[in-house]
Amino acid sequence: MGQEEMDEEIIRELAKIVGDDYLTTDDADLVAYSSDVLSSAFKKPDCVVMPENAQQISEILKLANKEKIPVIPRGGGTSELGGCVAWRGGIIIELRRMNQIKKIDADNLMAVVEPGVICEKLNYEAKRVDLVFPPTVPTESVATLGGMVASNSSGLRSAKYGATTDYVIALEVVLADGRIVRFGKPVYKTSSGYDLVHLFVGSEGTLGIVTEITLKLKPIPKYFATAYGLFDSLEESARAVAEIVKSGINPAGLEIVDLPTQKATNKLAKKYGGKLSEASFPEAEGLLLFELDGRDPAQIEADKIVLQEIAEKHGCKEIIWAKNEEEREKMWFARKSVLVTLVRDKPTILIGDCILPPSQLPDLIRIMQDAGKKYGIKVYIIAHAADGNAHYLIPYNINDEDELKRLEALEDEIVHKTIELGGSVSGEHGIGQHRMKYMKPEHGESYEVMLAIKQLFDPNNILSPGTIFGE
Amino acid sequence: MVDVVILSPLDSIIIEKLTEIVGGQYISTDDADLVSYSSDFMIDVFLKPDVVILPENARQIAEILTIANENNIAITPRGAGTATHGGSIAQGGILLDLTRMKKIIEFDPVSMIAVVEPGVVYEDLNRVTRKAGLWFPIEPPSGAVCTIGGMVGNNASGLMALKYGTTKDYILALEVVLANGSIIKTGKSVLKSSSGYDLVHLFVGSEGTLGVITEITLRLIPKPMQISTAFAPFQNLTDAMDAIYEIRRVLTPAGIELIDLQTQKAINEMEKEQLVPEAEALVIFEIHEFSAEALEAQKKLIEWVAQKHNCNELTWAAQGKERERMWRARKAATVVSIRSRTSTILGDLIVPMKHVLSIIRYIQEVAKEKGLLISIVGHAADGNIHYLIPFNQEESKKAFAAADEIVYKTIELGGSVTAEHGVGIEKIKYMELEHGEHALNIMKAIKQILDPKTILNPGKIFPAEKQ
Amino acid sequence: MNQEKKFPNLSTMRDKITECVKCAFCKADCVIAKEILWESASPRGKMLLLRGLLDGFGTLTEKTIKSLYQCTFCGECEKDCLAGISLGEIFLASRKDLFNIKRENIPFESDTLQTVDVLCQKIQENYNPLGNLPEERTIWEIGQDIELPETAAMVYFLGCMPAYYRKNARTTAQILRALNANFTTLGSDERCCGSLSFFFGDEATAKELAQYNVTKIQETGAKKVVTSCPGCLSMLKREYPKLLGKELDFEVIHITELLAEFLDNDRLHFQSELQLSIMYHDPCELIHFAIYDQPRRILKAIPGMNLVENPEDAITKCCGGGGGVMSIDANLSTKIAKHRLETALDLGVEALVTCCPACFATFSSAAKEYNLPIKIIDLVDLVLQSLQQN
Amino acid sequence: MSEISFKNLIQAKESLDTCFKCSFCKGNCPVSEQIFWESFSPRGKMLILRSLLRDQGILTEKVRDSLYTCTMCSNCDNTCIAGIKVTDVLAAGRRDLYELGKAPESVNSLIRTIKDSGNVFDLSKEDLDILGFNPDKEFPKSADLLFFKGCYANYHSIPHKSTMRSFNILQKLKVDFAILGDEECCGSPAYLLGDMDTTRRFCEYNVSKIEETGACRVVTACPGCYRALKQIYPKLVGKLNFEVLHITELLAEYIDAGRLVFKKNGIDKLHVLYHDPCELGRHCGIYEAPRKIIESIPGVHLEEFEKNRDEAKCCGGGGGLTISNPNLASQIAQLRLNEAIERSIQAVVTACPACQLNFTISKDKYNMKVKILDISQLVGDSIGLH
Repeated sequence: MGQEEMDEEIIRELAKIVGDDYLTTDDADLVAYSSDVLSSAFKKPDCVVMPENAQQISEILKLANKEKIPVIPRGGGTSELGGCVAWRGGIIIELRRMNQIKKIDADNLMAVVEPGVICEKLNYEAKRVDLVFPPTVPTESVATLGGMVASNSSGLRSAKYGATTDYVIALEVVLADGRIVRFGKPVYKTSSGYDLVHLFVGSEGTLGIVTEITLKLKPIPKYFATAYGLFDSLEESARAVAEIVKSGINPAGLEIVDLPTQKATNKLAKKYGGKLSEASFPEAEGLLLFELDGRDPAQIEADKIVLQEIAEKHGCKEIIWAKNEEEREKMWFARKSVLVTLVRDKPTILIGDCILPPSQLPDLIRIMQDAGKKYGIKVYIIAHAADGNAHYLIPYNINDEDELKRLEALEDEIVHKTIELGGSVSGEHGIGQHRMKYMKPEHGESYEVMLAIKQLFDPNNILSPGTIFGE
Repeated sequence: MVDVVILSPLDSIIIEKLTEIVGGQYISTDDADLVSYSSDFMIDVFLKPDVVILPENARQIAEILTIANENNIAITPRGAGTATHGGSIAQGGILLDLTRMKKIIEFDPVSMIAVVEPGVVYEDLNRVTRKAGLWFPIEPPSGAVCTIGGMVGNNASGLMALKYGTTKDYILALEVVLANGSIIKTGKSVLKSSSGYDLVHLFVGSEGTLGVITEITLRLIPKPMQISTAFAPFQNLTDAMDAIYEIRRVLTPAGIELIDLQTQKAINEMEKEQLVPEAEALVIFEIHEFSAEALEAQKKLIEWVAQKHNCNELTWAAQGKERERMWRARKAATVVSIRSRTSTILGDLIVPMKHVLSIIRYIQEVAKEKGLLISIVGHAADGNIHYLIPFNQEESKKAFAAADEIVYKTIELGGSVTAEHGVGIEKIKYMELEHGEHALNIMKAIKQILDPKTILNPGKIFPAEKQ
Repeated sequence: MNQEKKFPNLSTMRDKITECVKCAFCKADCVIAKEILWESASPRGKMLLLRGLLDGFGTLTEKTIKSLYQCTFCGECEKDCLAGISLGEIFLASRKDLFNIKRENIPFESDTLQTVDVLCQKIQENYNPLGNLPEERTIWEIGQDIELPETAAMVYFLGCMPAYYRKNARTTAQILRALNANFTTLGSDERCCGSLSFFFGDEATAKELAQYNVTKIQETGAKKVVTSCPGCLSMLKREYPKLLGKELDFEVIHITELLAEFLDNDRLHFQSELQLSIMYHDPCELIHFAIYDQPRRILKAIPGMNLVENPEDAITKCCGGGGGVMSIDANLSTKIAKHRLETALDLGVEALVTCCPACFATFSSAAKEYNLPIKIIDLVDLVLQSLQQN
Repeated sequence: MSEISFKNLIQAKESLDTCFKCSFCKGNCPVSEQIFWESFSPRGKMLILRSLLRDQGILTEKVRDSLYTCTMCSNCDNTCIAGIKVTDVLAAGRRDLYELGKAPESVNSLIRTIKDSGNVFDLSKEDLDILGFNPDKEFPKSADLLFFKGCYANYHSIPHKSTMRSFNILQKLKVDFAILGDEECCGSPAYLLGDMDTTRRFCEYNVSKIEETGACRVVTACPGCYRALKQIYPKLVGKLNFEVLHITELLAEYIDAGRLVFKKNGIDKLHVLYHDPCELGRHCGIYEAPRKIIESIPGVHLEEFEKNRDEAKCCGGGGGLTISNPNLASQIAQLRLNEAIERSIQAVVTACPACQLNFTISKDKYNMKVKILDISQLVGDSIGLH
């Protein structure tokens, strides 16, 4: 494993590969790379390198594999589960320098990008040819496509547009032994041999380092219709979601925010003021935030009527349509401010990402609410309702030993109950280090198959060790 | 032509053990059964297994596999056997016919999720889900007979892949029996997941070489009611493709099909009626919507774009007889080659969209140069072109040479040798060229992990190492 | 290759057989394949077995023989066949070859061929497959006070099941009398139309019976023959000309065609109301002659009758009894018939109506065997009941 | 505790612990867009300062370089979801480094210059006469309104011209105003670079000088001075008894009062992009006044940058970056100007001498076809002052 002090010889070797000013062992850099969004993770790497291309990464890995030094690829570093932390020291590979958009191919509705490209930058360029990369993550101004592929992120519009995995067509990957391999072809369908592309999507840098991604793009939606639906109960709103999705109008966004969260956001938004003060929810027992999008205004109008009918048929007391772009912004701003206001209140926050079939979303939310009551911890819940993916947001104080113990018990209970109902611990954020303990309970036998595949690709366990597999 | 793999032959003690597992009436070594499972769609190869078994559930399959693994006996899972290129036939060993496992285990219309056994026929599932306004939207041409298990094995797709994607986009979880007899569940019955490695997509499209799939959880979507189809005859291929590119950039029709002139002429001749307009390039558009207004809007846009590329006799057909006539013509486009000679090579290449024109031109050149009738019918909007080469016995060498040339050109253009039919036996020889040595070795290494003794469908996808 | 000698008929069709691309589309609507999951029972399986026999990579086993005799010749597979092969002809050719093979050349005891031989034997001797005596053919006339002239414009050709099971014959005759149609029958001279011999491959007997029946009909001078059995209709109308190598000089129609004619010429007036919700089952042989709407028009003309159409995507279309399957594997036929009855029950109708004695028999035994709460009614019975004053 | 005491950073301990490294601050940070090392991103800096405070992280040269490679543009403050004022924490860090003598040599030498010459350009009053920059003579020593010129206006030719244009505008509008003959640097550079004593010295000097003139309103054309007077001085000497205005606020006031009226002036179809100076917009919230002025000039069409108002990208010229990393400063400016070129817009208008200077240097360096205008030039041209 990574020795305490990486010896000079290796550092010189690495510097020869990437060039002196793209390697650092300076303590400041090691500190800057010692953590990701997870609050309790502070582990300094032995050094950080910033390669320019796959060839350099290949040489780095050949060296690391020989010397059994951990290597951790890292894009925007916004994973909140310790996914890109050097748990056992070693080399962090900063991929931000590989930020070329190699090609946006309008005819093929495809883009070829390097892993360090920022999501917002790709969409800025794609917009020029009327196309978009649909997965919308709140951190799009910082998140890199390499990171999104690594954790198969989805986000606010997954109801209609699915997750990153639906858009990855081909990958260039550097394996642990330094081989540079291409998986998949830049074509829309294939049944040719095993699908290794999707094996890498969501592998969080434990199977190899992605150095080029071929992505599918979609025509950019032009028209939007956004609304709040107020229901008397969460169950009713969840049932309405099921009917709406079944009606075929295919809404882009369908978010549920439970009442305690609405109240907290409104209260804290006022308290912290500034731009935040614009965030306000109408406060209903069952609140739905819908959004329809498309390219044909006539269709949007037609879908609005259908949506209104279904919602009212399922006990929706009132639908507040956003009259203009500004009101629409305000509605989404409130939704995006939930995390912001909670974090303002208490510095550290635990974010969960459990998922069940959509029909069982009310049960999942109740599991979370009951666990909160049982352990006396305030649990705020928001959900991508159409996917059955609920996030629990639990602000906590890192120095309160007792609260930390109760918090762990609470999270264990929620996750184990989700797994018992046949659900998964992560709909979109990934496993990283924080959720390793849930892998065996959730996957049972196929955990062994995953481990066997990991050992095949990375026999010396040098790629992001200490994540996904382990206690 | 075929890498025939003989693992240890079956002796009577093993047959007895197998009979104990499934019961006498679901196991047969009768030659009638060996012969009737000896071939599959379009391939002129006949391989007889040693024994055919109709298992009832995963437990029986696990026991069968344990015996097979201990005694080095090849085992080949099979659904309806409608895959092309010999994916589900085997020389010797055990053939598992899964059509007896045809229960729809669960259908949750609210979550739009269904759990089925592998033997469920595609249309039987849709007949049930249609009642709740939902469907599994792959629509493979063999949908009346093919099984969902087979579709998962080959990552099947169909006429509507442009809008709805392929089988792999709908599979949420799989129960699989591995070569060592252990039963594993990969994926969860949830609509998306970032939890560890995506093993589901590893098994989808593995053609029974990694495990026997015994339960499939799949996602359904609402079935659109507003459907209309159009014939758009174009004066030349370039106009047709330009129109297709332009339409693709702004909206996603359900399907766009292309039929070349030569095939259209043969259709009208075979059907003895003017079924198709006989233009240089006939494009069929199909759009699916939920509201009439949306349908109208899309129709106008397609008409406008088609007109821009000088196709001015675009005719729409609403649901019902007219629309059936149009799709009968599309089906006839494949049939016409099958009926013209004793055998036919059915190709399934796919190239990046912008090379569609060049690959079609290339196929036409190869046809001219070799004096063969090659019919071109395809999902042009995906870049997926089916080339059909009918041939008599004496033309077979020439036909297979033509197929090779077309495949090599496809790979040269950065395409893949099979978009939807799978590799089976006939396309093994192209795999190294398409994937490159490294990727192919990784696939073999994964096969080695899950099936160390290579008992699962040996000789498929990549040449099996001889024992 | 001794295969040509062993399977002469099949060998002449070798090209057609090798054209099968094994696409399995024929399995979509084959009632046999839906019931027996073994591939050998499906039309594709049969084609592979025959190719195996001709090319030598397959050997003749009892299961091969049984599979070739498990086919109702309903014709659905031909509609679905991608390669446009007429499978019926090929399966018939295989049965001819199997019938003619010297039994000593078959290295095992074949139960199927045993049953085939017994039945063909019976028909050759008693001119009916039901084991009755030829003279018993006119028992149906007892108590019917119908005088049948020597010659008439039309002959009512009964067929074995109507004649020996009597009810269908009596009802049909009563109807014809009520409509005072000028008709006669061949009486006890009538012999089996030869359908079963033909489908079992005993072409010689079928030809003899054809020759005999045609001469008998010509003796009556009738220019029109009506029959209440679609099996007989198909033999007389389609197979006799081929067997005898010449066109018949008389027209052959089914009872429902006749009744429809009367209805159209306003000579069929129903008196009494019959409150009944029914589903009409199309016999396969009538489908072959596209006789769809005549039976439906007649049923709709009966006051009070509520005809519910069966869903077009119903799982099965054939009753499972045709092509001799009822004799070879009765239990298979009733299992297939059960699906049709279940479709009718799903529609919520009280009765399933058909106008074919074979379908009628198959459905009746299926209803009994699986005690399904549905009545099986012969169309002619409804017609007769409604014609009479109640 | 470390043997080195970080007395300024300790006050920011709470913010350092709150930061949970969500990286939102990296999203719009002009430095992170060019330098990919995490240690140069605001998040990296926070982590470094946190480790300095907590477990005696080694104060390496990289810490110094990282801290001083920042324009203090406060984009990070605007995007921080935890509501942390990151720039305050970084300023505290700089103060500790400066006080411990660990600041970069270029910073120390600039501060020495400011201390000795009273301005950033090391020019004396006499030099002003030679350069012809010294208008002291024509203006009264006291009035209700005082125009605080600032170093750029006093000592640099390009901003000097724009400030003179502001003078002419006010004169044309018959506004009488005084100027400080012996004006010294407002102290903003010293504050940003970490020398609080010098900042305090200039603050006290300038406040007393202003109070001597009896002015109750002070206007300046430089957002740096504007922010120093408006936000920093009160923290040092308590509430000021004069109001502080930026020139754009004053001109907007005159437009509302109908005192400043624009007539047709031969400018036709001039499309301009308004660039919000960080210290005017994000720090002090002045967004609409400059826009109102531009929109009321006939023939001028105001266009908006993709990122504008509180999300506006920095020109790269602030926070001392032009001396600690001049190359980076002009690269950042180039990126901002690229948008104008892509959208083929002729001119970028700003209301800050530092931005104007930095854009001009970058435009020339990368010979970019776009005009850089100060708002007062635009106003002047359109009321006939040539």
